[in-house]
Amino acid sequence: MQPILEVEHLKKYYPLRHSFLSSQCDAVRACDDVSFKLYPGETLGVVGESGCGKSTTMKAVIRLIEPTAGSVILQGTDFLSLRGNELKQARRHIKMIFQDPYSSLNPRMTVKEIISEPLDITKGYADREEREEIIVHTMQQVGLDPEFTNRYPHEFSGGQRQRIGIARAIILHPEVIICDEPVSALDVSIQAKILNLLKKLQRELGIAYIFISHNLGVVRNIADRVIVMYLGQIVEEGNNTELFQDPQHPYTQVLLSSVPGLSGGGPVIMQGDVPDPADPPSGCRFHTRCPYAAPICRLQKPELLENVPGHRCACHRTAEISLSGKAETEE
Amino acid sequence: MDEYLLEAKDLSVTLYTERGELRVVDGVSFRLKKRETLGIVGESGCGKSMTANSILRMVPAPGKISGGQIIFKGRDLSTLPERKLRSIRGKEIAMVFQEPMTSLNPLMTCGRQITEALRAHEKTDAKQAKRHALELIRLVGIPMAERIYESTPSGLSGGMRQRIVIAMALCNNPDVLICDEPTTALDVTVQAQILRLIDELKSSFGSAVLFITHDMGVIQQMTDRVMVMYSGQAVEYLQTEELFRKPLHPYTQGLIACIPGKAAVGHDLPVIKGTVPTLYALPKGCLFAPRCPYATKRCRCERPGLYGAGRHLVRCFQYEHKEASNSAADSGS
Amino acid sequence: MKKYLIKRVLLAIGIIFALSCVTFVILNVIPGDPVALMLGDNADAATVKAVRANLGMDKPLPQQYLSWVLNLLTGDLGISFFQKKPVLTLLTTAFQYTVRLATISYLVAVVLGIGIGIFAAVNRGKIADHALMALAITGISAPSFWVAILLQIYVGLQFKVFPVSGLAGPISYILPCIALGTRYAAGIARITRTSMLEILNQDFIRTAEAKGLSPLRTVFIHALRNAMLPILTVIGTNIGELLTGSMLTETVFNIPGIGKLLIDSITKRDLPIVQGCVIYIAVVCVTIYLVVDILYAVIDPHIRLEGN
Amino acid sequence: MKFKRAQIGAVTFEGGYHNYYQESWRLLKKNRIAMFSLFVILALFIFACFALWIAPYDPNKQVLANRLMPPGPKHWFGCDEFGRDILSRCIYGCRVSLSVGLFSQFIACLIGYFMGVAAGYFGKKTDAVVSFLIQMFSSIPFLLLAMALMFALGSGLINLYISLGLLSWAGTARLIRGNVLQLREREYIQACRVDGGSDMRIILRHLLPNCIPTLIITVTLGIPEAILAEASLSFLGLGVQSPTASWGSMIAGSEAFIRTSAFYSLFPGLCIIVTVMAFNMLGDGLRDALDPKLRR
Repeated sequence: MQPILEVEHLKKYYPLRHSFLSSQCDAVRACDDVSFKLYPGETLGVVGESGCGKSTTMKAVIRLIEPTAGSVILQGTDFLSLRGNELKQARRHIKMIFQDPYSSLNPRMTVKEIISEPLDITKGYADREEREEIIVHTMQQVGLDPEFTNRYPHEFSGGQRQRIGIARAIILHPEVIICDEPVSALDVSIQAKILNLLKKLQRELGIAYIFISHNLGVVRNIADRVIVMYLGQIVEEGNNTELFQDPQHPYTQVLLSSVPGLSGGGPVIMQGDVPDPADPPSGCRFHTRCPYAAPICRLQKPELLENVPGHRCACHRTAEISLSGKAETEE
Repeated sequence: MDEYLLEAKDLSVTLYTERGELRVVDGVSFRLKKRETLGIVGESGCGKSMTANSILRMVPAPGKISGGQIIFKGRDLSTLPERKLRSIRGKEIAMVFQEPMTSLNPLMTCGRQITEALRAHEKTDAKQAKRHALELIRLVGIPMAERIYESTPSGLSGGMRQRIVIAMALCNNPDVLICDEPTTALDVTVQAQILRLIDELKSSFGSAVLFITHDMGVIQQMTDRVMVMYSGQAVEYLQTEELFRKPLHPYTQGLIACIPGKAAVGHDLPVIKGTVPTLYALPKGCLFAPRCPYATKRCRCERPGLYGAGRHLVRCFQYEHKEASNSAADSGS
Repeated sequence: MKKYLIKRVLLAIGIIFALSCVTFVILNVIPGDPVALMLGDNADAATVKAVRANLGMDKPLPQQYLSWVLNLLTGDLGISFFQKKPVLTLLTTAFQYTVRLATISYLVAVVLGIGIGIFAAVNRGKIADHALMALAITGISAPSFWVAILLQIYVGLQFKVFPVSGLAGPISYILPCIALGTRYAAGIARITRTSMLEILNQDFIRTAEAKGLSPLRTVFIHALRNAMLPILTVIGTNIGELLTGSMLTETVFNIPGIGKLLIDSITKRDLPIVQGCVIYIAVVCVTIYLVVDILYAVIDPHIRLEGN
Repeated sequence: MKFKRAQIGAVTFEGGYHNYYQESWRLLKKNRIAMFSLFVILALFIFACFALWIAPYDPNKQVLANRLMPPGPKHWFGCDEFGRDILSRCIYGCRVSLSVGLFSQFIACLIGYFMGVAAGYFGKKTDAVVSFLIQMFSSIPFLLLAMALMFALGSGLINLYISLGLLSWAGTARLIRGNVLQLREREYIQACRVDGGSDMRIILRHLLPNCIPTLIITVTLGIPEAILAEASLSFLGLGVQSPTASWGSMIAGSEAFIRTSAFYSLFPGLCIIVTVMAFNMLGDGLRDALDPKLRR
């Protein structure tokens, strides 16, 4: 199958003007050489801790921030080279759902104005009647009562607001939606409803999702494939079941074990905090906190290799670790 | 009765707003034994944080404790004079809050914030207090204690700050530690560190812990017993292991079922229909009745009491005439 | 910190330079013919021409500006047209009185304002709070020159100890100081209250309370220092206004300060003094802001970083 | 003592649509002080508009027999040194004060808004220039420059509007700039970008409606400042031209007679204080009602 979105060697560096603490580094590498593919109708989960660059990467993909280098191929065309009206038209195919249901809706606009904005920008309707029809239909699709069209966002609960945000994203029937932590601000019971809604829309409209979340439980539930990021780089990529049941990268292992109630065993406690992204460690960026770190990890950057088909992992010691991991569980 | 360290009896908290009185905590009772960890779990707005704050009478402004008692070592904290209560705050009962980024004074050094807590309750000289504080900073797992002692919180990460807050809370060996969503704002790996830390310190200091969270996973890892809250009421009291094995209240069942990590991959999650009622317009009968799949006519007009026996209590008419512990099979799952 | 200091000083110099431009444009370009403005309409052509040559105003404007600025740098503000004395001497003599008046009233206003503000914030919603804030809003709404006249009528003329005009010993400063200070005390009280309320609502105040600290300690040690930044800003930015306020007070009480000098010169249309006064006060204000900004950075290290 | 206050957020409104301004109006209506101030301001506007009919006497008519006549049944506020009726002059003074307040703030608000949006939205060099101008204008007391400008322009109402307007935009610009800088990062602006919305669309559809509350507040609180500045300038003889009645110039006129006629300076001063207080209190009320920090 042809991927609908292909991201290659994407980089986003934020230049640092003053550098009195770090010696050489003059840029925060929020997203450093990220490549992945997204296939039609699938959900790609992106996990990592705060500051790992998962949001930045995806914002660079959708050109909310201009990437420093790399390429983004959307449906066969180079998305990054588009300008003006071409860009405007291409934007119909890729949308975004935001995290904060409070700041993602303009408080001075009615629900209808919010939902119809993409429609109005691209003039994606024949006449007034069709426009109304599309709006009502979209509201029904996301489970909002069309009677609410003239209300303001502050009259809605967090879950309903997120539905409005989803309606705005799907109204033009995009092929790709980037969901940036869409359920993190919601309570569990509402979270479940929104997740179900997203799945329903995917079945009906065949949308491919890039689903960013720090909540591994949510990703476990919704994603087909998962990317794990650490300090601006992908450390592991694999399909859902494989990655959750047989994580290869030590960071993924630690991350999974840290979530209370997700895995069986107790947590593997990792020392220290995430290093400063302005001054990342040399070699493998995880070596400062890695329980398996060897001298080579400090010197050489590991490549993202496909050891098992469909499962990529960036670690020098994958082979040894998976053996010792198995040994531990057998004990 | 003596075995209980802290006991809340029929505790109510009311917010006196311009739009009317809001009962954010409605007749909640619980008991906390020595060295025990009691969890309070519920969704946002269920009153769990208000319950936590009311114990030290720290309910924010338009709110007041409007009924009930808080018995701690034979004294009722809800009526204790302010001055005496102050000698309990931070000394015998200490608190750890949710937002590590904002809960430290940004212009005061971490060290001074800890020694201040020490010296508020004990007459010690500055040197001794500093030694004690440094010891605590090391104890909560912060490297380079000396440097942190002298610096303001501004450069520290959330995890580090939360460790300072914990050090501050533990500096007077409190009998009870109230943790109000201490790890909600933190990343999972840091959360794991902090949870481990609280667990270790709890056993070395011998404190009882009241642990408030919305995360069922954290509850499972940290607590011995759980109180589930919904719309200001306690709807179920049970042992933690029973929470996942045989929850009885329909709300608890729904809450457990919709945790995404537990459900089958790729399938739709079971959901609780409807939304939490606003406190301005609570239903007449059982608060959960409008959303409950088993609701009967009676549920809609009468408020259920707490039923069951021993340690497992449920606020649901289904269990009115049954021994709760035997009725797991009937819970209709 | 060093970097910030250099940057801030350069900015101050830039502002002074820009202000000198603005002053020159206002006083020499806008009126069209400044000499006619000075001498009035019925001066004969010969006198006008002589004065123009005397003041160097027969040269093209850019040249005039340049020579004025160059003279400024050497401290030469020109010669008063009517008094025939160096402007700088007149200004420095007058400025002493203004400084004395402004300093005394401002010190009292700051102490009083902060005290009232804290008291009102801690007693939020109680009668004392409402009463004090009603007083404060009256204070900021009353024009200082009117307050000065009221004080003359109802205090100065009733009790002979307080002179209504001129300066005779320390006691004669009391009424002008009250007239000048009220407005600032009220303004500072208001901002202190707002700022304190905001800080008292922060999470770390709750932490402090949970530690079992006394309310007094919470308010003064934890809240006040954090609340100080906006208060300091208002205190700093008001200093400029204080100087203009003191001009009005000086006029009413007939104190030979810089304000009286400026107003008298305006009435007499003594352009060199007016121009000198404006630029002198501008330099004083910019310097005060510079000092306040640096103080700011000392209190809160974040500002230094943001400044970069 | 509990300092922290609870956030009673997330309360959905039952029944009825409430947009932001309806909700703000509802809050403002509850604020008795603000409503009273609004009433006073409306009354002052009526005085100003219908001064011709409301004022009992011609404000400039000199009746030397009535020189410095104390308040009495015929002349409620008494008469000044030329025998002019002080009440009538106060009512006409209303025109000067209110018009100066309104027009100068209108000018200031226009300049301030465009400067602020340019600086906040486009950033970089535009921002550097505008920020420098803001800093320059706020680092010198604006009354001083106003005095110089009025000295150069000569006294008169139009000159007052212009000089007070031109010199007091810096505060508005600073607030709008800060506002726009904050709004620019909001997710709904990002969403509009994702949809391909143009800069113009963002500025007009998203930024402007969200800046209006700030503008309302700054104008309301700028008017009393302008009124006080006008009074000070007129007091110093740099404001309105001489026969025109202005509260400031009336107080200046009364200064010579404080020993004999205390009432003379009292009434114009009271007029200033009432007007300025009303605007200040309305501004406070509007800030409470419109403040986006208090509500979403």
